[in-house]
Amino acid sequence: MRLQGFGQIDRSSPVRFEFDGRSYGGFAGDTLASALLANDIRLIGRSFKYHRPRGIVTAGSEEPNALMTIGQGAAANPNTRATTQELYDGLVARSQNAWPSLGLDVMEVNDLLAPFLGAGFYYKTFMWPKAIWEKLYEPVIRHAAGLGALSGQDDGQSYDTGFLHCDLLVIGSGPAGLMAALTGARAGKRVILAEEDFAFGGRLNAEAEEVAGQPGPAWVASVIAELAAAPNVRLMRRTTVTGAYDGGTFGALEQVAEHLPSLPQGAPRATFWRIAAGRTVLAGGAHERMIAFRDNDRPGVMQASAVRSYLHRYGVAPGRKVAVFTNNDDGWRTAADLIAAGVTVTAVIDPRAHTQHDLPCRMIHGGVVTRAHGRLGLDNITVRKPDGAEIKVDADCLAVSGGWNPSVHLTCHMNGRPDWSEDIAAFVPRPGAVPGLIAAGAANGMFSTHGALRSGAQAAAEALDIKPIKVPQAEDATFEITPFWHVEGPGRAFLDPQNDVSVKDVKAAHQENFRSVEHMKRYTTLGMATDQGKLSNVGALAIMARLTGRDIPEVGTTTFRPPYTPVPIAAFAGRAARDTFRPHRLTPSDALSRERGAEFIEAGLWHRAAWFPQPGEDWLAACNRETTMVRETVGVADVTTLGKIDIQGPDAAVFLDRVYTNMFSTLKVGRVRYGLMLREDGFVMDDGTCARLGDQHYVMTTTTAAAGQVMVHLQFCQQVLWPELDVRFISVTDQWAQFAVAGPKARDLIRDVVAEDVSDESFPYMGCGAVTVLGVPGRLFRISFSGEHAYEVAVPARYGDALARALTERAEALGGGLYGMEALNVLRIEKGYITHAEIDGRVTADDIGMGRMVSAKKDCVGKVMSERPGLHGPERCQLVGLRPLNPDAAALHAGAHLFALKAEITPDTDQGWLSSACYSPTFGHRIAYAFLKNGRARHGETVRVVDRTKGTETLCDVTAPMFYDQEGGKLRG
Amino acid sequence: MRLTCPLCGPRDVREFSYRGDAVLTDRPTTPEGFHDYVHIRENPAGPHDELWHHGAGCGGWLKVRRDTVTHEVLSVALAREARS
Amino acid sequence: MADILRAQSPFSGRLPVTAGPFKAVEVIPGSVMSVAPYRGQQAAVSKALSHHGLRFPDAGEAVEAAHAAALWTGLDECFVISDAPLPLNLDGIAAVTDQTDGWGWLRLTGAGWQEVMARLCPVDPALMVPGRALRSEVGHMMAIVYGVTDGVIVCVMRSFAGTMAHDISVALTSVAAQKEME
Amino acid sequence: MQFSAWEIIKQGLTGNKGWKPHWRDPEPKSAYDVIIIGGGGHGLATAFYLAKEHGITNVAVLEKGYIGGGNVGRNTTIVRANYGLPGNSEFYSHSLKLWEGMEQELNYNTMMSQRHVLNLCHSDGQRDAFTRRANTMLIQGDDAEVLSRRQVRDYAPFLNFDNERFPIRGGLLHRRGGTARHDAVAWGYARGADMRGVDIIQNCEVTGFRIEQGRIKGVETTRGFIGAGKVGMAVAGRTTQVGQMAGLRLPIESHVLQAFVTEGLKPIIPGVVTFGMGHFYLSQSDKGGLVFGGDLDFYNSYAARGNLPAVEHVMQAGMSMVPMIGKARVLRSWGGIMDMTMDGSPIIDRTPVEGLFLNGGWCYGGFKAVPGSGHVFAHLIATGNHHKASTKHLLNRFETGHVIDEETTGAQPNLH
Repeated sequence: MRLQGFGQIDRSSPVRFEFDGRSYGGFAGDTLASALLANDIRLIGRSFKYHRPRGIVTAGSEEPNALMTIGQGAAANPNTRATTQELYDGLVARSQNAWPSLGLDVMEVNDLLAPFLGAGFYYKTFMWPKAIWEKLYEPVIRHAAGLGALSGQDDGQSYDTGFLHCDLLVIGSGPAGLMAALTGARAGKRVILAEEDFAFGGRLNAEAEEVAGQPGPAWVASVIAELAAAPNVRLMRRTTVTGAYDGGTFGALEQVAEHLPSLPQGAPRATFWRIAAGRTVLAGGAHERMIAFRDNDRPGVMQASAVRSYLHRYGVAPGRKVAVFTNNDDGWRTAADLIAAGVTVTAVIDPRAHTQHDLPCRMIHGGVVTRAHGRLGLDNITVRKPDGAEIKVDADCLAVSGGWNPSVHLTCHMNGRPDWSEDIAAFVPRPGAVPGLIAAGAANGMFSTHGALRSGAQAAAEALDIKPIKVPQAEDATFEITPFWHVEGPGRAFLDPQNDVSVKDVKAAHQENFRSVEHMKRYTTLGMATDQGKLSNVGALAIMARLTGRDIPEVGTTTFRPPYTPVPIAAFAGRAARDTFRPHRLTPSDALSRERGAEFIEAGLWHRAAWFPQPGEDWLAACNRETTMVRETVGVADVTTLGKIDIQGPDAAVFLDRVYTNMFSTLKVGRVRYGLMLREDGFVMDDGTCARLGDQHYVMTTTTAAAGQVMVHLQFCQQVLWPELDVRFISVTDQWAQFAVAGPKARDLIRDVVAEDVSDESFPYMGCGAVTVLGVPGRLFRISFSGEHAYEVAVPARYGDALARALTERAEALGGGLYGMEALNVLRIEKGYITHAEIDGRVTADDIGMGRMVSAKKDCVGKVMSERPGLHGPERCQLVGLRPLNPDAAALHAGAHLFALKAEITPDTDQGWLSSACYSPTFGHRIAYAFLKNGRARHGETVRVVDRTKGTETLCDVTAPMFYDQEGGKLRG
Repeated sequence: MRLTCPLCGPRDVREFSYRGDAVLTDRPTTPEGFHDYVHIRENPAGPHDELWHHGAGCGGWLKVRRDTVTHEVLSVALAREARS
Repeated sequence: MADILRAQSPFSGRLPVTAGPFKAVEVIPGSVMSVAPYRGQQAAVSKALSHHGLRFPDAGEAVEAAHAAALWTGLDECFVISDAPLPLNLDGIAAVTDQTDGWGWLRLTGAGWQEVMARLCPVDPALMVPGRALRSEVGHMMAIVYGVTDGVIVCVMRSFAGTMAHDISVALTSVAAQKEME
Repeated sequence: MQFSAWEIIKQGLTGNKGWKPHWRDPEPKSAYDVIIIGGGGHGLATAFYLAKEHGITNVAVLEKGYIGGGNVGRNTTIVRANYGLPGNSEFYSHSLKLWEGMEQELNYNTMMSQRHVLNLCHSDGQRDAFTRRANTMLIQGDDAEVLSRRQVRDYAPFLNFDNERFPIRGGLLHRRGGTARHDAVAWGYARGADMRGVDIIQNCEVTGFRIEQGRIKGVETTRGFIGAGKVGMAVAGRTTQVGQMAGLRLPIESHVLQAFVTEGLKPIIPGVVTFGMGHFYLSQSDKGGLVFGGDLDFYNSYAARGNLPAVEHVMQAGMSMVPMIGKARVLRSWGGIMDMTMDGSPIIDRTPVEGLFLNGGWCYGGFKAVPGSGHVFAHLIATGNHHKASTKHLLNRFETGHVIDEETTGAQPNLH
């Protein structure tokens, strides 16, 4: 029911919204919850397990019941708290977990079966028959469980992430937070004030309090105005600080568009911030807790403080006849405020025998509420008076206050455990639990307004080592509470309403020896609902304490984990989603390749052209054509992606001798040598060529995949292992566009683009040098990864696209053209070159037949460990070639396993596997590389290639791992 | 977590990559020590000397002393300078 | 040799992008040389660079002269950028490598550009001021960032230019849209 | 007490007054035949199989906190046997077979759900590696299917097939893989062991070993000395510290691995999907929460919590491969302490101390190993010989070079 003269809603801006298909009215400044209550809607959802009817309990982010799906279609947003969802015109909300309707939910039958569905019942049944679990029991359970539903579609919406830096982060903008922010701001510090609500002010918006002689909201406005004018302050409303991490880092979710009917073009739905804060003041307030009694989950039973929030902030009375059940002064305040607003208070029930309070309504001191009545909404309550007599009291809303729990959650994120405070019967943050963070105000157990103002100013002053500012006048009453947790009696008294955990369940956990807090939590699921136990944990601890005869702090508390309130997966991810997950590295020939219709493959972050199909060609036809083209004429391939590291310095040669297995100090200037690198554990890390451009100048080539790893490794060797060596290196991968030109006509093509003489005398196989490429200074390397006469020609990357086109054009004129990674792979398999398919990180130099490349004359990284017995010997698999006995055999694929001819197929008889395989157009049959046990000694043997994934077996001859031009004449010719 | 790079100043941990125990700076000079060097780790629950690489920053290898229980960073130095 | 190879800049066809007050445009330096002094040669390198009004920068520093600048780019390393190639005369005292084609450079300007950078880079934009050069990541890319009077210059390796242009465009559009909402 | 539907009905009709503790809380005796240090999944399973398979019931499980409080209670509950290398492949195969009979063996519903595990691949090289692995699995009699892109699309249409960055090119489907209710595994083994006479002693921390002439005599604890002829360590996460007390120097680093669960949602993810390139894996619990995780935080840690870069990486990978989960809200994140070995595979072996046995180094593969690990470790402790399903997880393999390196990254624990 809406009340005139109350609230901060904008009555001049009415809005329409829909709930479960019906249209209602509200105002700008409403939450969905306040608007529903204003329309007298109390039943808003069903519980998780028993499907009990539920209503709104809170006015904040700790809400356990009022979870709804907002919006429709792909953008539907399940499990949204109505208590924090701002109302906007056209908002569409649907209740969850009820079928066919909220009022009539067939799954409510579970509630009748409750005696059989207590804590942990599912561990004790559904075990027979065995096969039925996946088919019947589990699908039924899964269907019944869950809250809202994802749309199942990509909503296409984007989220931002960002970084912020400040001297002081203030979390919460109630009286403590505002004073903390003001303290920092006036001292000229960089301050961030983060408020989860859409309005600054915290409880000052929800109480009839005055500060400095003004109404609370007016004082808030004046402080916010001052802060907004300060250039060193960032005000962030709709921003929840979700997690505390190491080094003063906090995660924070800023809602950008959740309160808008649609997402403005280009704007994110929300921004997830990582805040690096010098110091932090936690002023996140406190959560009011409930008292457990029979059927205390009926719609209409609410936090007493929430009732005041709806009254003062939204001008809504959640009921027409309100009763109050309280063990502390806070409930009395609710009663007084309601009476002042003209709302009928039917009774205040306080288990304490005496209080100072005297209100013009029925007051039952020493009484308790024993039961709530009314299935779909509260009708009345049963009250037991001190004399034991039970009476019924009319109430369509029961405001409950069991005391307050300071919002300690963030202080637990770094494993801190809170301390128990007897004064307020609650946990308070342990100082220092999060380094650099000080709790203030209600978050630190300071419940009076003046106390909060004071402690906020003090906390900021202490944090920043400055003087506190003057604190304005405000209410400063002492908080009084007598702990009271649970009204004993029959029936179910709920502790965790969302997960349907009652006092009975905690007792069952105790009975079955789940007495450790963690066991109790896991067995009953208490505190594991979407509010992470904000409402339920302390009450359950109190009950376990009584059952085990211990104090609450002895029983302990469960750990609160980030995030403080749930955060969408998409928000954490930000823009690094879908195909912008990681950067795309493009080669100099990317545009040309796309023009030529290339298919691409991933290599590290690079996109490399895989093949260039001509009309009518599939990948294999294209690959065969490109391979044959290189073998017969000339092909051009972009090899820019290979890592290129420029190495200079007086000790460059010594350095390379230590990182490669073989010698580089003996390499002549103008020559290139193949090199092998080991990890320190003796296995092969990478291979590639290294060219000596000058006495103290080399250019190392790495594989595309290992470029980053090798660079970091070199830096490690130089800075950590041998800082005495005077050598410098830098990546020049992106500086040079580099193309392989391979095939019998390669020299013809190179002659056409390179100014210098490229005869065998000037540019022999494995020669290199500076050249002029079509008028541009470039580099030429006579190296081959195909077995053909070949070059790699490099120019500064700005000319890469042009050179790619120039080379392609000339190659085509010679009958050749572009070739991609597929053909490149076939060419190298035919010729016997390896890639990371072979040197996969588990392979030794000996395995690939390069044992002799580990120089005996010197030490190098990995040399000692490569001599371990497990890295040698006939038990190891060694690289061999495989040639099918039947040249038409189609079933020869990488990943197949090897067996001896007559052997049974078992893990024990497994002899190895295929690392690479392809159809060789040059030979007209498939060929493969394999790692075969003791393989070098088995050339000529016939083995079985078994591929169970395809159900094939192929007989192959074992050969040397080189099929093409074993003498190497083509390379040199 | 944040590390104060001696060259770049305080930076978010995302800029760094982690290698492991700083024993890796003491590469043995004889074969006998290599198994320990490559494999055996003290792995303390408490202060730990370790190597980080500022890959997205200056490229420096850092020797960091950090508590493995609290994640508190106790000191940071360039590995080549902290070496001997 | 009839052909003259046509040069293409890293961001060609990808920049500029604008939204609201923000603008990201490509900057094409005439020459970028990485200079890495050998052991104990930093002073000698500074001396050699002084002919161009430069010196080897301290960590995090950008030393600027009329037509050139020395940007600190990492451990023992700086980039000397200039309108045209400079005779550096560093033989024997520093490793010098041409990086002119290795990187793409963009300039981000517009009031509140710090908000754009805040969405891309973990370093405090307050440190991105003239005279400072820093290494960090922008998006998921290694970058060099340095402050100029009206904004900031961001530099990434050439092959990342497409992603960089995309990321800066998304970020400045987002911030502009949010300014619009205020 | 036998658990059954009938018992639930009987108890329900009589006020649920008759339920008994699932395990006792006995005082420790002065000596046992065997002491197992660590009341996690592995320790409890070891005790269970010692009693059940070997008739050794004079056994104590010593737990410094509450049982099941370590990694068995904080993992992402995935069960699979899709390993590629000898040593691991037969071990996990053995373990999966035990999973398949666990509920009946324990009379405890651990909700083992063989809802499939699908690994996605994004390159030819990855597909080849999957094929090799699938053949290993098939040859040892397990199930594996290598799927094409089209088959993956038919199987899991909710994945992002428009991703240009890491396009889905196929997958490895392991239908017998799935998930289980992690806590129940610890509790089920505890109850099973307890019923067979094993003493489960909580809040009893081992503070030292008593070793005489190279032979184990017992352990010092916070509740006094307890004698034993044989002691088995199953304290993954703290193996270094406990091992140190016996003079062991180990090839292990401790790292933090984070995991995440969302608010409850109606069923939408049928099985387990992994996106190896992004180190992301995803399933949905019976309660409806999406359960997922990714890679290590990468630094040594005993904090059992991590930092944002690892969190964001996981979410980014998820949003890359399954963007329809974007609006699911992360409810809770947590971390576990992983014993990361130098080759990424576990250690189940004797130690230089006679009578002291080591079970550790589980990296992040510990949960699926629970029954297998308990079974082979019990065999080793009881008989002194390695079970045939675990002959290669030797402590000295780093020295000899017989490492089992599934991830191919070498002696750098955080890369496994």
